[in-house]
Amino acid sequence: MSITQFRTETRAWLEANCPKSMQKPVKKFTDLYWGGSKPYFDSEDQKIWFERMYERGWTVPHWPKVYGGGGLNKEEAKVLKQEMKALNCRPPLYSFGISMLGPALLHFGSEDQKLQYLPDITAGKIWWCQGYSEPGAGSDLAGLQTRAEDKGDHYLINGQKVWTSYADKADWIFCLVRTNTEGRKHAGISFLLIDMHTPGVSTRPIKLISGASPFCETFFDNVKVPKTNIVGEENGGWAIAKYLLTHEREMIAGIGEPAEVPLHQNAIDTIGLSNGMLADTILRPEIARWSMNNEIFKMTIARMLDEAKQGQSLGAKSSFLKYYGTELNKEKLELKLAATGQTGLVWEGEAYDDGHLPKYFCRTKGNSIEGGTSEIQLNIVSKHILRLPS
Amino acid sequence: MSITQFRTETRAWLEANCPKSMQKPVKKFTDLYWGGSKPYFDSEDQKIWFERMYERGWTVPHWPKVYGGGGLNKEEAKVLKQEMKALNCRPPLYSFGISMLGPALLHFGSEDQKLQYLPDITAGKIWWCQGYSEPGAGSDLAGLQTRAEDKGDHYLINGQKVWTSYADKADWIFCLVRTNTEGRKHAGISFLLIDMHTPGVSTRPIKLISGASPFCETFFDNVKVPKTNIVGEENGGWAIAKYLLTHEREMIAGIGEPAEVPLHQNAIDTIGLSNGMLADTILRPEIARWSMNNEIFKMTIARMLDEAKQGQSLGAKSSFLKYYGTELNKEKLELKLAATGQTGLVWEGEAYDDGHLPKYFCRTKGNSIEGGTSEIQLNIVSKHILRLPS
Amino acid sequence: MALVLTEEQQMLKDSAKEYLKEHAPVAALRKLRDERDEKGYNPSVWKAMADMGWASLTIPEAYGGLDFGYTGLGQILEETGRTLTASPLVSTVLLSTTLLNKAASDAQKEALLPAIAAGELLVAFASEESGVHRPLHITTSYTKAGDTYLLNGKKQFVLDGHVADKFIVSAKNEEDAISLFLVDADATGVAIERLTMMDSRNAAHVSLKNVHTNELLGVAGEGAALIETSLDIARVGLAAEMLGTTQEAFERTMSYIRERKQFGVPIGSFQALQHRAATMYGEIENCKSIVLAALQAIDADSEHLPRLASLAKAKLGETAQLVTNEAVQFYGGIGMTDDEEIGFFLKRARVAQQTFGDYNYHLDRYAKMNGY
Amino acid sequence: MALVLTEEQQMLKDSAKEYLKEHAPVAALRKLRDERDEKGYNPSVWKAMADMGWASLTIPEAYGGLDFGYTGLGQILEETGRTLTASPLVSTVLLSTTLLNKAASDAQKEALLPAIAAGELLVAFASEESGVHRPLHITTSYTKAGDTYLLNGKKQFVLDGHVADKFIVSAKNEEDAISLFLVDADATGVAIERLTMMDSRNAAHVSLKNVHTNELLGVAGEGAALIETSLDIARVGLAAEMLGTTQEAFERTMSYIRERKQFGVPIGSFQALQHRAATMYGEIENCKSIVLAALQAIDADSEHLPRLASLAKAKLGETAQLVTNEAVQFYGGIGMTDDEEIGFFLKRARVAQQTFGDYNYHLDRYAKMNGY
Repeated sequence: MSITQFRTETRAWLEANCPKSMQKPVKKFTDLYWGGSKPYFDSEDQKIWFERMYERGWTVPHWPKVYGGGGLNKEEAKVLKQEMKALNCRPPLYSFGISMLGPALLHFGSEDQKLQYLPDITAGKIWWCQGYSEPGAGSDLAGLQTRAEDKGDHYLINGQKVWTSYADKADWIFCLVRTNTEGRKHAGISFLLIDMHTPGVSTRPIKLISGASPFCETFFDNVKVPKTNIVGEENGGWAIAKYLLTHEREMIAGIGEPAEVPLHQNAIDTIGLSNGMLADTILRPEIARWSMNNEIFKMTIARMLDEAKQGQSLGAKSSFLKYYGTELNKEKLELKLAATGQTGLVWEGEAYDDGHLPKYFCRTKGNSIEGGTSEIQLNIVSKHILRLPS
Repeated sequence: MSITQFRTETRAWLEANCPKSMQKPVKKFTDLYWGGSKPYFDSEDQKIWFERMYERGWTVPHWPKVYGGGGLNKEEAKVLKQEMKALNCRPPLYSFGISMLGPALLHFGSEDQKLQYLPDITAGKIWWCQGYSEPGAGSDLAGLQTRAEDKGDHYLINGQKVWTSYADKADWIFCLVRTNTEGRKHAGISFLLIDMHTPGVSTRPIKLISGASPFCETFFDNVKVPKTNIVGEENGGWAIAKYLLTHEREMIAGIGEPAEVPLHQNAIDTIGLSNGMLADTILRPEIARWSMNNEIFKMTIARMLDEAKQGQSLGAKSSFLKYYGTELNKEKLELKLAATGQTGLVWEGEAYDDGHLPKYFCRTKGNSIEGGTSEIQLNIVSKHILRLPS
Repeated sequence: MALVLTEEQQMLKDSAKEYLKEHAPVAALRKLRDERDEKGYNPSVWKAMADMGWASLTIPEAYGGLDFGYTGLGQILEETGRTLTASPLVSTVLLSTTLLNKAASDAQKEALLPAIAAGELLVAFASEESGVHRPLHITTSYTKAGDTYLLNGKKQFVLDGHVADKFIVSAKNEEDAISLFLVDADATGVAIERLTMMDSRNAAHVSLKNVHTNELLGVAGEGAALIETSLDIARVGLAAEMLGTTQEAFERTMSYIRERKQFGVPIGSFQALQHRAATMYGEIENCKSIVLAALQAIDADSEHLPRLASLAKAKLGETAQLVTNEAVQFYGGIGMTDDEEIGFFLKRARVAQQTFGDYNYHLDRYAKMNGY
Repeated sequence: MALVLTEEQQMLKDSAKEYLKEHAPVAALRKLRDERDEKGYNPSVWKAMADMGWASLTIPEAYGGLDFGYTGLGQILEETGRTLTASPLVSTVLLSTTLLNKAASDAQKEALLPAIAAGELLVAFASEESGVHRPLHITTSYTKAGDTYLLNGKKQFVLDGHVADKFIVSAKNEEDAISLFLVDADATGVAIERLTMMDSRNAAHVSLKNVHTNELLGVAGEGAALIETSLDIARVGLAAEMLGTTQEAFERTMSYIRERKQFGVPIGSFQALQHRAATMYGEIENCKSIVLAALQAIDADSEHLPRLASLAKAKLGETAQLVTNEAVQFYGGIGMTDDEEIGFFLKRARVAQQTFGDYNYHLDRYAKMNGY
């Protein structure tokens, strides 16, 4: 099938099959279907939309069919994405299994592991969470302390993770654990999959300044894990972690609501025009400055991806993308607050969209911390791209 | 005499004695009288003004009369300064002897040294220059290499200084030299006075990006200096250097032409108003932002000096003043260029004030380098005020 | 005047610091928030504050006050800024008492000021009509009906609106002349909607529907100048509070980075953080200067007050934003949690920035005052 | 279109880099400056550049050109930006040739384009009338006098004004309609005043007093749109040159701080400098993106060109200023000396920033284009 034909058919199918209520911007947690062993559908439409897409393998369209994916090539996957965006279709299934673990398994997993885990991810049967950070470690990821002791046929896990997304809802966790306490700290880390239902695993939600609790602390108290649950080599987990961090950075850099209202339109709506110019002459250049930087940054993402296609690896450039994208996002919310005045600071109440704006504002402050702080990204750029001495 | 009476009499005397041509802003080097063994007066008025002020001891009004000063107390000296500013009177004599060496001698010199050097400074007989920096040392002042070898009754000096102001015109230099090569590098430094006419001293002017050459390289090739020319203790020069650096920082923070046209007036003159607001709506908030910071910073200088009077030593705060004052000055010139467009970039020609603006712009770039870079000042603040660990 | 505190002012400040640390720390605000406290402030703490004279500082002795001046009040505000203490200090003392001092008749003063001084009466200023600060752009109207006035309109973001006993309401007549009126909170036609703000402080919308009052405040039609002057004083006072908030956030952050280790060393030893910290230090020094200069200008009845007020409110808005943002970033993940108190400073800063005009508002005003 | 160069474009760029490094390095500009060179550029280098086809890149094959496109010309400009090469590339090739391509009659093209391609004719665009970029705010006038036109006015800051053989002059009639005219530099009534600019490049004031010409360029009265489009192309080309200048200044600075030691370690190891360097790196990456996107938009005849041109000129103006300022600061004292070349980059950046509109001009234009 030609790509033009694919586009036409895809558009027709989406128009016929995506329920109207699934063609609205995602605003809150339950607007997405997250899957898991105790699946929760917010509406019948959400269920229908998931099932129809899953049937075609389009929960993860670019994975091979044998793993439950859609088997689309890059070009087709891009077209599907474009057409979904054009209709404002919500993703039918959202999970860290798709965005994080899947890519790692495809790259580093054994064939057995791929067949065991990937189809359940595409089917949304398992809710995965990520266990990297530890209390007191912060940016020093390689300093992690969670121990995995070799007990012959299994590991015995003891330790604590923090910033595990929705660990209180998750079925499984993919984790970095220390399998060797000697030598260089990077060299003793393994990448391990742990069933959250195993005895000894417990979680506690962390309340954020936004008021939401998307993260947990997760505790491991003598948790037994089969040795086959390791991905890659024992003590070879750092390479996987780095691969996923790069991957995550790129994702975070792309932050931003789909088909979003441009910032200047937002400001025009709130403040109004005067002689064809934003009535607030002081805010106007600030809005324009941000918009210019934002528009150019999107070109940089496109250019770097184009270069990557030509074989120049993205590598440490992803650190710049993560840094700049998150700083832009924080700045955008500052400008939104500036444009709305006190109205944008009301924390509750239906008339105030349940405080979506100030809560999201608070949430964005974490953008430059999670997935490696801005400072860490700048360190990486100066060391690996600019080759400045340490 | 009451302070009010002093003010009245001073004003009357200044009005009667300061030639009209000496009541104009200082724009170029020769607008000031620098003194020295080969004195140069740019005009008869300049000479008259110097002589009349010297006669009263008002070339350095706050020094004791025994050293050729005016013997004014702090309050009187302040009143004189205010009245001179009100009439736009130029300083009758300008020299590093007054601003730098004098304070050091008053604080650290022996009585003999004070009597030997200070009267010549007030009389403008000796042109002094400063020899601190060395090539390759930059911000690492304590790493200086110029050697003063102990030869019994004299030192033998070998080495090189850089950024010596007008060394090609100077009669004497006050210098930091190394009298001890062992132990902590700060502990082997002495403060030495050297006659520039001694055999073995030579200079070479350095041309700056502004086109001017206010600085030189100065070379010492087996220069003999009497041991009595040391100020303070042998190996005790670091304390004097630090004292003078703090002093210098405070001076540099106060940079800015006296009775200057406010920046916004400048912009109004160039760009014009529209509906009572600066016609360039983008530049307007930038001008206002700078002006606000400038106005507030002047209050900070005043407050810190008021606190200092109450016994809280200025200390490391002078680093902040130096940093902020020089950054403000650089920013001001950037804004001036922005307001004048290409006209402000013409480098020569009478119609363009001989390129005063772009040349001064270039010159300001050195403000945050000389007298300790901005980075060094920030280091000092974080270490000595914020007590951040190293 | 020297830019330093007098001994008395310094003593007042020290005693306030001690009291607030003990009786109204950040934890107290958290408690009010988590318990969804009906009043949103602690009346017994407020009574104690009044007993210490904090509500009387700017009230003349004739009306039971201390007549101590705004520089003194500024020190109290600065300390409440450090502890994020929720109290009627800004609404009743800083803003409404100033309006009453300037405009009230002797009888009105007699009736209100002693009660305020005693901490027994809360008065809120109902002025704004949108989320963006435009104090003189109002549509609330008054008409004379016999001996009384009839008020209609909707006021927004009234500080302490839902706990106030009385309101000072700004309204205009058909000729667009603005007057001020005193209105009882329980008067017929007054409806109050409490708001939950990001900083957990009190604010409310107050609507007036055919509300009768016979209490004009000051001369009819001359409200605009009165509002501007009183707001300038309030801007300076709020800037003083923000100075406390900013300093406290900064000092906590410095303590944190001196101790907190990453890669085996304190993160405060990283030069990039040090330079950002040193830059913040400098801006805070500038904040101290302008706040003190502006407070002194109030007490000296200086003609420069409007300019200094805009400088103070703008600079503090800018610096509070910088410092609280950097504080969360320096704390890292822990700074994003509600358990850690630093986030409360970020939230308070944002609301205080918008109250009485933000950076851009005052930058614009400053430029206009300087003729460009 | 992918945001990458084609193989041919990359080859052109590489060869330009090699030639310029050898034959027109920064030292060549210094020499022209110090010798107060009469022409202000090196004619033999220019001839060689033309021989390599650089003057022909945007000229159609029918008129002796290569028709290679602006993305290619941008690569040349970028390389001349690195070496700060003074040449008629911007005035004659980037700006005037564009105007001629768009507006000239076949006869005019026949007469001028092959000569330009051969490096034998310099044409300058006399447009601005003040130091601040306002291309359509002109007072230079034309009136028709029989078969010819009579021009009067004063043009300022004409690039290569004192070495040009011909001028393209913008002028308006009594109805304020703008037209373009070709004028010989030696025509009666033309007076040229050479200027010494901060960057040591060529600019001149050109006054026209009753100058006769019968060479109208394009359709009478339709000059405004023509000027805007051609200027947009010139803005992008100049942005490409500034990209070279900015990159070169940055790379030199990075080399310097990798080597230069203070306190016994390379200053490039100080984290505060590292973070500032990393921030600059990012902005330069953004510069690369917008310059390439805008160059491709010229070649694709895109309707988005005006917006992209403003984005490019603004972003490069901003980044060139940031990077050249930081370069001097990172170099320290040595950066302040005329012996060191880094100051030349600062000076060129400031002039290039103002040429064809600075950051603020294009920010304003960008906002207007987006309807606010």
